[in-house]
Amino acid sequence: MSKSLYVQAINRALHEEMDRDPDVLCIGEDIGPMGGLFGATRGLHERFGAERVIDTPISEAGYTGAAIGMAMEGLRPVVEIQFADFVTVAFDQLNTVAAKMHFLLSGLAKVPLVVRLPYGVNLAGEGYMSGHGPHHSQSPEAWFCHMAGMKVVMPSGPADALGLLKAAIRDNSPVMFFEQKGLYETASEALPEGEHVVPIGKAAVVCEGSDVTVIATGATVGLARAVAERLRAEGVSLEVVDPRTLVPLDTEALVASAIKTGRVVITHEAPSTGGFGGEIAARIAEQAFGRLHAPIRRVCGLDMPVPDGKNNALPNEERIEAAVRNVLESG
Amino acid sequence: MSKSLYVQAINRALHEEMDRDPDVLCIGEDIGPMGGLFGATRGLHERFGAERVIDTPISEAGYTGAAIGMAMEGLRPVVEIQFADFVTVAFDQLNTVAAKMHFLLSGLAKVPLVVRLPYGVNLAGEGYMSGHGPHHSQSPEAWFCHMAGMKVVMPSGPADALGLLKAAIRDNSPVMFFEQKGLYETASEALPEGEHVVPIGKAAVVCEGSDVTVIATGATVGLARAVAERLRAEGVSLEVVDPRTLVPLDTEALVASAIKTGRVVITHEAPSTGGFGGEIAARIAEQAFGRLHAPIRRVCGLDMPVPDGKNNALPNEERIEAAVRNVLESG
Amino acid sequence: MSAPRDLDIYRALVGSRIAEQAIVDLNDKGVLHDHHSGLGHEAIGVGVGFAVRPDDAVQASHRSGMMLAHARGGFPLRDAVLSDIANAYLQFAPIPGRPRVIPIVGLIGSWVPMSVGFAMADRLRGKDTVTVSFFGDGGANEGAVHEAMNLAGARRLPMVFVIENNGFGLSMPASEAPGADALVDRAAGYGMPGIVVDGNDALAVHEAAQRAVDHARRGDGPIVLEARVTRWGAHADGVPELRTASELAQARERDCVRILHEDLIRRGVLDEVQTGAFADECRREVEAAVEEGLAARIHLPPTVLTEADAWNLTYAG
Amino acid sequence: MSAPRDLDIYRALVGSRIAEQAIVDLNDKGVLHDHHSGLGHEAIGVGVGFAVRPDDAVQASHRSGMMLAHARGGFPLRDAVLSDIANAYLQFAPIPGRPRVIPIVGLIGSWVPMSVGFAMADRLRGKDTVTVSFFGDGGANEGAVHEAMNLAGARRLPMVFVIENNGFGLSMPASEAPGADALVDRAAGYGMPGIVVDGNDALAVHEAAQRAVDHARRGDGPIVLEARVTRWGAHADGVPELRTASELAQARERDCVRILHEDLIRRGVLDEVQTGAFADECRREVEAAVEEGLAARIHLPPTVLTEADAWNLTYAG
Ligand SMILES: Cc1ncc(C[n+]2csc(CCOP(=O)(O)OP(=O)(O)O)c2C)c(N)n1
Ligand SMILES: Cc1ncc(C[n+]2csc(CCOP(=O)(O)OP(=O)(O)O)c2C)c(N)n1
Ligand SMILES: [Mg+2]
Ligand SMILES: [Mg+2]
Repeated sequence: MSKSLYVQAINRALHEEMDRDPDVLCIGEDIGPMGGLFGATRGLHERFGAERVIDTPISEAGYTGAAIGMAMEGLRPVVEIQFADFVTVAFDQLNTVAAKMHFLLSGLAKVPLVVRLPYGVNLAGEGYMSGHGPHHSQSPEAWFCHMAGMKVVMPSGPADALGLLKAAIRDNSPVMFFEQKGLYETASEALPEGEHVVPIGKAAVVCEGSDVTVIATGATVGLARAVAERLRAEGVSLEVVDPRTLVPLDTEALVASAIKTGRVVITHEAPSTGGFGGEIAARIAEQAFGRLHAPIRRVCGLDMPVPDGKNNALPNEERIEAAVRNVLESG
Repeated sequence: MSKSLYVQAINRALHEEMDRDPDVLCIGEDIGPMGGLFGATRGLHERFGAERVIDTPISEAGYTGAAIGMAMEGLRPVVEIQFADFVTVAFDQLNTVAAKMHFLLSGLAKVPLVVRLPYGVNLAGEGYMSGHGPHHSQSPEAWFCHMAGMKVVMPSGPADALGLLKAAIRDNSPVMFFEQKGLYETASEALPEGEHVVPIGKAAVVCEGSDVTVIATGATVGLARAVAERLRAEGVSLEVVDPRTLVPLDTEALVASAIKTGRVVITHEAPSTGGFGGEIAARIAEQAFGRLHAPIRRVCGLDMPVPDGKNNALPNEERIEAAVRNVLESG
Repeated sequence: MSAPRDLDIYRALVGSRIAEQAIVDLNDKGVLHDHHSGLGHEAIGVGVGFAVRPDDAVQASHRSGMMLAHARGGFPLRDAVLSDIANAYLQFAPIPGRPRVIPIVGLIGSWVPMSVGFAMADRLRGKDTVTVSFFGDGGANEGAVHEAMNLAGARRLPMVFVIENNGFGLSMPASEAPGADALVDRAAGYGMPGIVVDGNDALAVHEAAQRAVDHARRGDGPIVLEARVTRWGAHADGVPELRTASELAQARERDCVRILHEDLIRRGVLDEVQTGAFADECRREVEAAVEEGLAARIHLPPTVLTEADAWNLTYAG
Repeated sequence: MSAPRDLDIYRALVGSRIAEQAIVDLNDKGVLHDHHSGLGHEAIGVGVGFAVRPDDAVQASHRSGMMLAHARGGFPLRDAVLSDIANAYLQFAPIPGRPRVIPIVGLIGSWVPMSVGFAMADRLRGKDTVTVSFFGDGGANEGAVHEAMNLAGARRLPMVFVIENNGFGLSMPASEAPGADALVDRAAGYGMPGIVVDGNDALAVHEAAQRAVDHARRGDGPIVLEARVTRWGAHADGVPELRTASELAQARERDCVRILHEDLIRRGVLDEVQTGAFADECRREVEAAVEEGLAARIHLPPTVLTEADAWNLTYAG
């Protein structure tokens, strides 16, 4: 079976869902004839036309709000925010309207909306996305994990991207769908041939292990896997767990792994303070109280805007490995 | 000494700072002749005139952005967002411009901006702020704790409100200043007579104790204090600690108290998932590893929009007391 | 305009006034809270309400919701009053069997983009409906409103943007807020035509609204309708009024009910007997509704919500 | 307009073109990345740059930053080129001793409210300066721009909003984005006058910009200047171009450098010898700067940042 890139998996999910259900549509900037700045919507405009693949003026609040209205009318709009960083412009529409409408109207309205958010940088590349700078590199998922009414999904590879996007489109609640844009052209994987839907709310054990649990999201899953492979040679066994969905979080699976290994490292690209790693750590520390042999360590972005250049401001294999060694040494 | 209300303390801080420094100004909706919807800017317009107490059209992004520009020019604007809920409209200006400008320009620009945010509901009242509903009751501080470049301050009483607002105005970085609006007319305290500046970044031990540490912010400090008083009769000694500043967080003081008592309850008004209580819990669990006798419990808002009516969706004394008893029982 | 139709409009206007006054009185007495009085605004909601079809999608403002709902036939006076006593949101809720309503939210301006989505959905489904969105002079300052109008203009959607210009955004006089004298001047910047109308003249509002709705339904794209009124009282219950007594008296000089009444009397469409009968009828209906509403008023009991309740209330699955 | 001034403008225009082309070439070769080519836009930055004073506050766009900085005398060609090779942000940084610059950010439109704050600060301090803010036709769709212009209109601030209308917001044709034919039509909605100018005609831009700046400085409030050009190439390095070769050729038909050159020759202000000399001079300056820049180009070395470093870089204390 031939392999697909992460961006191709996204593209396939959109094609399949638009084929399956005439209510599914795409809306965003440059997603039509251009096929999206990253190519995720390539071919959709030709196939489904300008009324279902809607290019809009640069006005993130306006078209996100319009998509919310369409969703309330029973359509299933998939919004592309060109860079996740720009979601700040639409923030009010998401918190004030999308997240609360079901509650506000006691269930008289549903908002089956998906917001696709290309986030982060190429963690494996030479330097980060040099020149893209602090306004085109952020990982803002934690804000939406603290916005009751929103589901938050974050696939780390092509197959999950395909299956989770399909699940998100079919979901009746708004879903913030975070696509790690450094993976678009670098992560590849053979995709299941038939219908492939990955349920929202289920973590995946990426590789099993017994000594340390590494909880990773997005591109940090690849880093963790690389560290796991390297340490296997030393006889250290890492279990890498990818929550895949942050809201609702599969706390049970994370706690089970933590209890099994007794040692936990959490890694994500977003800055540490207030990042979702804190929530995960708090839940594990509470629910696995007395069962851990070492303090939980977090390997996250430094608390600063994402700088250009090659540096340690974002997680890398070295930092993850150091944290793993640290939890192995203590206790 | 006569007592001052929380809102009067805010008002005094603004008067004193505008008197002291001609660069300090206020900008927002209805803050001029009306004196602010909650009265925090009363008298300023009469005293300092319309050029320094600026009433603006309803456009939170526009005037917050303008305030950022003024701050970059060396003025010290104090923005009032009428309800903290409305900050979503200005979210982009805060994340994209205010928080990053110092970094972007390698220190060539400073943004000495204060954003005043009346948040939350009257936790002690009959019902919540009935009728104000889910768009006028939120506690959105956690988003800004995850926005590197922002300081986040949250006074729980009049004296701290006075002293911290003065410190915030003198700070050279942008400060999100969260005022618990349920306290405006209910919390009163004698204020120090002379100059009273409370340093940003220092927690306060509200009452000392030895059995359980309750970490509380804003209006939950009052709830925790009431629980502490009630339990004292039973011989249970609570230490109530108010971080006062969330960024930068006085982690040291919180960890010290946690180690002293060995038991921790964290309470805030914002929803639990992704709230700043998770960050605090994660830090304490890490730094006081092996020193706690019970899992850390959080007493927070439920993960939902703030409902009207009298219910347990937000923290109350009963829920805090139950958590305290729970941590006393375990371990 | 036909006399029977004018009489219907008058009846709805009188009913709206009496219902509105009843709600204001309950707020003044402290029985209810936080009402944004629509006294003086009635002709806008009523005039527009009579110009749309039940399947058109209409988004009312925080001030004109009850009038619009009543004029469209969705809310008899009883329901209008009950909706304000028990569940204010009902005016803005899409309730099966009632004329089509687009909800609003507690943030001024933030509700407008939603309406653009309704218009887009209707077009996608090949409907010949029109979408109407109400907001105030204050709301027009918000970026979300700009983006919504711009999007409607770019896609030439069948929409009517109704700007209720009552001269104030809370304490901010409209004259100090937007740089322009007339909000309708915004329309040209989005490639739309615009109409300004005296919002105290119900028949003029209705006629202008009908023109606007027809324009949109015909496929000629979106259009702005700016209706000028004055705010009769404070911004909302509990918010102080800064105007002097004489300014307030001046603000109330032009009264949409009196204007239409005089007109209909002059034209012989209405007489004083009928006038009295209408008023009595409405007053009785409203009084009964108030009584019913207060008796049945749901004092939410202390409630224990579980995490599962929170999830189910917040998520649609 | 005086001949010496016209010649200065021409020289700045030629210099900008040559510098711009050098940067584009380096991007084409993959030596540099992500440049938003300003080829075809030069007359706007140069025309406006010559109309402002050093103490006026000017906010350039992502496309016209280098031209403006050069025309204002802040950046000799060497610095202009170096700023693009080493630290693109320098064009937008307030550097002591150079004409006053308002920075921009990576989000289109989000930078505009900042400029309103500069104008407010200057007025508060009693300065007679003017604040100029640049953005594109695409940026004009953003709510933040609306709120900024509205605020400037409401407070009658001494501001010039320069809309660089190059017909595209990335892949979105301006004709499909805003409903209106002319962006300048927005001005009336904020109570401002507006001027449209051929952005390929440097002297016309300069003359219009001078009128706009004078208007603002005189205390007559804000004003819009819409300059129409075409985008010569793809949106930015690395972004595909969707136009056909013949559409592209058409887009390049009107060339601001050629237009001014022909005009000055016709008027006898310039001859071919001088033309060649200018070009040679600029080319040499640019080539030397490229060489210098590439040699000195800072490859950020692997860096270990501590939490304290992060704090100090991010917070001003
Ligand atoms: C985003 C936002 N900002 C501010 C407010 C507070 N507020 C409520 S109504 C109002 C005035 C609205 O004025 P306008 O749109 O003219 O409507 P009117 O009340 O005059 O009918 C304000 C400022 C709000 N609800 N939302
Ligand atoms: C808020 C935001 N949305 C989208 C983008 C992506 N983007 C960068 S430039 C651009 C086009 C801008 O068009 P315009 O304002 O006309 O300027 P031009 O590039 O044509 O000079 C877009 C969509 C962005 N940087 N910021
Ligand atoms: Mg108004
Ligand atoms: Mg453009």
